[in-house]
Amino acid sequence: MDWFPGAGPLLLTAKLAAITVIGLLIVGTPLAWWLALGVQQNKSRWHGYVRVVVEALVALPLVLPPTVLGFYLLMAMGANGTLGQWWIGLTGEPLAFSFTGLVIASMIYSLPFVVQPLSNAFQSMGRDWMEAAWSLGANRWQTWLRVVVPHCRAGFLTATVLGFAHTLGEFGVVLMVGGNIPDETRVVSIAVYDLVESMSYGAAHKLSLILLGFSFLILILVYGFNRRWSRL
Amino acid sequence: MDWFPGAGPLLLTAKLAAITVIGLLIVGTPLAWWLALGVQQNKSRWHGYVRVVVEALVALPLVLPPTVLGFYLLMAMGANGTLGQWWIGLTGEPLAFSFTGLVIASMIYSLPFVVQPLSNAFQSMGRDWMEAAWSLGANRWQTWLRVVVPHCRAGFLTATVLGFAHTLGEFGVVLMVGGNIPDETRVVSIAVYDLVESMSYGAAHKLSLILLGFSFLILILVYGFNRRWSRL
Amino acid sequence: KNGAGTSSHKQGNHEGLPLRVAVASNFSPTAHKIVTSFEAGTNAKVSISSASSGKLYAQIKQGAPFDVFLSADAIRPDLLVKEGYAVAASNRVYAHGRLVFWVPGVSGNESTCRQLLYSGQLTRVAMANPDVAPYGYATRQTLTALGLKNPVFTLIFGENIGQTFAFIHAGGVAAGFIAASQWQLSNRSGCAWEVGTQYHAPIAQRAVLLNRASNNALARRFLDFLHSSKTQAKIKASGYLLGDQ
Amino acid sequence: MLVCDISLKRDEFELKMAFEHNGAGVVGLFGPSGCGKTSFLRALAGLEPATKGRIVVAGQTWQDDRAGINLPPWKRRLGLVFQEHRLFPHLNVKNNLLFASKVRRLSKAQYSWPEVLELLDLQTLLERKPGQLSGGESGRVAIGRALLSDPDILLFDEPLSGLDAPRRAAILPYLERLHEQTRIPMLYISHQMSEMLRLTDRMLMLSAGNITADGVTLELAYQLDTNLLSILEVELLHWDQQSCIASVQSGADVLRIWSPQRPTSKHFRVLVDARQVVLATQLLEHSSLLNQLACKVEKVIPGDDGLCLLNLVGQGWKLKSQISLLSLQNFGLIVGDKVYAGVKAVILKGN
Amino acid sequence: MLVCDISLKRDEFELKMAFEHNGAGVVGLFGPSGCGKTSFLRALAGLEPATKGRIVVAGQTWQDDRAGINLPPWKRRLGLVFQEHRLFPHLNVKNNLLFASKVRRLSKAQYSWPEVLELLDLQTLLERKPGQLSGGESGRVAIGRALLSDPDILLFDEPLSGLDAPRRAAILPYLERLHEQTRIPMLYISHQMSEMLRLTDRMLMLSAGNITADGVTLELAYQLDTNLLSILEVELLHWDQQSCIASVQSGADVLRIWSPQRPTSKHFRVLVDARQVVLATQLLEHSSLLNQLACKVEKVIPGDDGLCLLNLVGQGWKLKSQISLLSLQNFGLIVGDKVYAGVKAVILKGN
Ligand SMILES: Nc1ncnc2c1ncn2[C@@H]1O[C@H](COP(=O)(O)OP(=O)(O)OP(=O)(O)O)[C@@H](O)[C@H]1O
Ligand SMILES: Nc1ncnc2c1ncn2[C@@H]1O[C@H](COP(=O)(O)OP(=O)(O)OP(=O)(O)O)[C@@H](O)[C@H]1O
Ligand SMILES: [Mg+2]
Ligand SMILES: [Mg+2]
Repeated sequence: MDWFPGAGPLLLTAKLAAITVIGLLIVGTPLAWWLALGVQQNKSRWHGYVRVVVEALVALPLVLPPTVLGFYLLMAMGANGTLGQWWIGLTGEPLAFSFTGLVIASMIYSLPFVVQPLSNAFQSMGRDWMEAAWSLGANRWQTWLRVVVPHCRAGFLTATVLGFAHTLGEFGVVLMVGGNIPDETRVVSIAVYDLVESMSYGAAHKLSLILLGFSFLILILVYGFNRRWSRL
Repeated sequence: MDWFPGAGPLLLTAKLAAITVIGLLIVGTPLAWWLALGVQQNKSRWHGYVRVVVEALVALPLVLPPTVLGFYLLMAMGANGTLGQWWIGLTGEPLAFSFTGLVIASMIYSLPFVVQPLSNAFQSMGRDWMEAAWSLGANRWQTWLRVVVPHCRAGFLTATVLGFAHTLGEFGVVLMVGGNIPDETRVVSIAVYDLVESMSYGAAHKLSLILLGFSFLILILVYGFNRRWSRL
Repeated sequence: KNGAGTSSHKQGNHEGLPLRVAVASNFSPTAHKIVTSFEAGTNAKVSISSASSGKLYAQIKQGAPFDVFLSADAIRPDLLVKEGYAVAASNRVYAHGRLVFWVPGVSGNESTCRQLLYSGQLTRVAMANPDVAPYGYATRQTLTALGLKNPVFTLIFGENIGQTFAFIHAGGVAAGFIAASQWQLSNRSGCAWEVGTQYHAPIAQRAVLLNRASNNALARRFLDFLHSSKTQAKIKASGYLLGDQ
Repeated sequence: MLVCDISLKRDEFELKMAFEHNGAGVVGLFGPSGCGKTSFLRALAGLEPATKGRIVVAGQTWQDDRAGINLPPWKRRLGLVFQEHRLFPHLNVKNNLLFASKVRRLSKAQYSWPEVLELLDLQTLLERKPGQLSGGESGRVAIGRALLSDPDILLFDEPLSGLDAPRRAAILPYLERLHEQTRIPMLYISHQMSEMLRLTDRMLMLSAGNITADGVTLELAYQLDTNLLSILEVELLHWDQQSCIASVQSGADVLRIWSPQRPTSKHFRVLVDARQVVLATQLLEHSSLLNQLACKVEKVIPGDDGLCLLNLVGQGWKLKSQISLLSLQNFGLIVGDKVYAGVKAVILKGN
Repeated sequence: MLVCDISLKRDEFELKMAFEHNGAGVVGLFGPSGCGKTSFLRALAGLEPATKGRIVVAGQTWQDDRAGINLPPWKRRLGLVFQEHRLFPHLNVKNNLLFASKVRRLSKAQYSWPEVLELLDLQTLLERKPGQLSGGESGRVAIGRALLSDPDILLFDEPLSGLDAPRRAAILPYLERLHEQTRIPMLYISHQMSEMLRLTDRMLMLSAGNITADGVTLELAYQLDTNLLSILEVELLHWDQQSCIASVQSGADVLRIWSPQRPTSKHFRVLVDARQVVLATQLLEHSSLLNQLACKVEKVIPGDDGLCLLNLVGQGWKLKSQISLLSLQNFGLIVGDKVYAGVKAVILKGN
């Protein structure tokens, strides 16, 4: 915060986005898998319905305005909320206005951007290559690493990019659940927002440009490497 | 606004979301197509670079906080902005604070959610089925309708759902560009936001519930039909 | 380069067109009440657009179709006048905000409530962002005056005073500085300390007539109505101090 | 009518094919794996944008670089059976079959739905999705889809390779008849010489993207199969329906050959397998050999595996015979000796 | 060693297969398109979760419903060549080939990389992606991938169907040798009877999901091919290296048959094609027919196409001969007549 008003928030944002995306990939991948391929084996009608409901639920956080979603999340995570009380019982710390709370909120809000592309990728891959890998002795884990992941590379890439970018840009939820605490929950999106609100347009432009340039660089690198790799 | 505070905004939101998604599909589909399959024919290195840059640009609006993006869009579309002045010259109407302006802003913000899933779907489809369709006499348009669209159904569905839901929930950009004018640019997300801000929590809960229930219904229907169709 | 004036295609008050009032979020519940009685008296239609004062300011400069601007501060109306977007003569304070320190979970009188600030019992206190919101700015002055410039508790910043209240309401924070108007609207549980005006500079909220409505009689009537003693009484009852001191 | 003179360059592969074909007869493409057969069909179909040259089919110019003509694939009226079938996975079998008739807006008269269904035994599969078909079933659907597209030319890429012998035996005559009835040109890829002999009249032998041989299938096959086949040009004298035996003139001799149908033309060719030619130094009486032709040993080609090949010259014809070295030694045969060649009456292919 | 007794139900199809096989010899699966060959291989490989029953391979129980055993596919050590090849599109040919050795952590000694590369002629393809291969090339890679996976059993689903004759001719002996060296069981699907005869010792004939016949390939083929093949069980008396002729005892007669290598066992079978058996009412002298065997006409089966089939009984052997009706009439042959059967010396398959 000393040499430049955006440094603290930028680092915090990068951390939040990275952790959120990693968390989302960890949570979203099995969910997407189940949505795409899990039900085929178990053909009962009932499973089909459950799947449709889950699919709809995943997209649902999107339709609420971020601030409003944040409000409800805050109610859940607050001292009187179920989640909040459970968390306090567990860790002794409150969940609301903590970095962990921020990560959870971001994850809920960005979940569909990760689950949907992955689910599509898994679905369009089908079982053929997995069967081939199994028949060659690759167990689930090896098949996953050596066949599914490279095969669904585009899906993972899209999931990561959308999840990352959306977490960078999101601030409604983050503001509500995080409370704009410097170095703890003040991410760069809130910082830019504050600058705009307080009419510090010059600093706002500067920070926006840095954010854009930085993101553009990352995206170029990611997409460039992807092209490289897919050409190999 | 008479019988229920949310009726006007709800209708407006549905209209905005529908038009935005349709517009996004119209704009995003060729873009996604070009990203996925356009470059293969023209193998020059240069095209590859352009593609990477465009890919990165599409995701870029995401990383700015919606309000900040809205601020810049407002500056562009406003009375003093280039786009705004050009628009006034063209139509005599201002672009900012109009429904059209809202649609444009929403489209820019939700573009990646439509382009990315489509691009992935096109890419994983490849050219094989198109070649088969061509060899059977289907021209580009027929191939598109009879092969590409059904084949990339999951991609289109995801694009539509993410685009629609995100437009429903987005309010930062919309508030900034639209100006929260009742019956013109006050969409439901802003209405809920207002209610929360002005401490009308009861009404906010009610409107949120309606929004959620309504969206859930739509999503269930969409996913349900999709399952039906894919089983046929 | 008066954007608002030149580009407006709906200049003046034509029949059937509603009067458009831009209201800072924190005043919007009170504004709704005022508008309702104004409409009843004049048979005119008034539409309220609320957002943060900062947003409204930016929008007005970009030609937003607002006739009257009720800001949460004095800075933005003054700027609008200076930059030529608003009618100078109309720029008047319509209310002064009042701060309340509120601890909903604890019962007690004002002084016990105030003592809680020093007790160390509170780990977090919510307030509006001082860089953005006038109430936040006043809160910071208050904290300084109370010798709490570096308090033991963590300050949780709301984007504006509405969000600050939401923090407390949602159970995220146990205490916070909110607007008296909000406290009036809430169920007033727990204890509260009404921060006196001696702790901070007045939170002057100014209203201006915007250029596009300079010839709009209805807009002028609305401003007159706003400053009328009957309305001012209503504003006071909602938790504000009166306008022109 | 098919005229084509095209070239196609890939990184490590170059295709260069020039030939003409006038409607009559099926053209076979034969060559080792990777020699460019599929690439050629794709180039014809307009699926390889890098293709250069000229293609004219049924009087219509599909591609002509000099005239700046290059029809897109869907304007090239062809029925293509892909090597990997490429059924549309989102459509059931029925809609796969009807795809072309829908997009080309064919009237019912233009295609023979029930006939194709029966031929390919598709009736029970109509409601299935391609993912629920066996390999051979999907191949049959692919053939049906191409046949029902009312094409000006048929391009078949190993269409029968996944099918059992009885099904092959059912489909091949249909393709023969189809060709004879409609006279549309047909390019046929297969690795089975028996299919080539049965179905094609002309064969292009490919190697590394080039035509290495181009000619009558029988003759090429004769050259190919390490010279174990010989061809007799014969003229039909008489065909007896009851015994299914045709008497034919070959040079100065009369042969009797078995033919279940009356040969369609007066002049045709008979293929004789050298392994089935029995040699004798005297006329063998009381044997089931219908034909015994006097001839001279023209050449003896001993192999290193106990067998040898003899080239025989008769009066106006040539024949080969493969016998064991032991028999050769028993006979003491040398070049110029007079022998009798005994041939059982088997007709392989008439033209 | 392979024991299997499984069933698999689908909507319109039910597979029921029970058989045992003890290491020696390749088992062929033969049957019409859609009869369940691929489904059976998939069931063995554990790729059909609905499979019920018991599978034991090389002493290891892969599935046993009663014992609650059901190994996942990757624990079943098999080398499967899929009908559609299924090369991994994201890996180049080299990494496709090495896939199994990587995931199974094979040491170099366990697989014969250079040998397989050369056999299948893959050297030039190693850096290619599967999308850049021709049909036959990808088939070769698929075979290579399965061979290099160090399996306990090989499951081949029409592996050679897209390959040209010379390549088939190169690969088949390798598979034969492979089998003989490693003694791992091998299940082989093909629609080409010639491949079956060449490679398999035992054949299961399938129809609609059931085994309709199970036996020695030669004998089944004999029954199958509208009875045009007959088998002689013979005992080796002598093999002459120079003339490549083996003298063998069949019943009371001695036959001379051509065999470029010394037969590996004393007792073996000789396959004779009825179309190559010449009949004579007298001993034919001065002919290249190495064998002329006295026998009796046991049965005359006239066809409706000018040909007829005769069952002949010799002293301890049986043979069939196909001749034209004309020859039959010329001879005036009836059941019980004494004839001489002339056979050129061709050995098709020894065991
Ligand atoms: N996924 C599936 N769902 C439903 N039915 C299937 C599926 N796969 C195959 N079948 C059916 O099961 C039967 C057996 O198929 P299978 O693939 O085993 O045949 P096959 O003997 O390998 O035939 P081919 O020689 O044509 O490859 C066929 O009737 C086929 O239509
Ligand atoms: N997409 C591609 N990119 C690069 N090279 C290719 C591609 N497709 C095929 N080839 C190469 O072009 C050559 C010709 O391939 P093609 O498919 O025409 O062979 P083919 O004669 O059909 O062989 P097969 O009998 O095995 O199907 C081969 O060397 C092949 O490796
Ligand atoms: Mg090919
Ligand atoms: Mg099969």
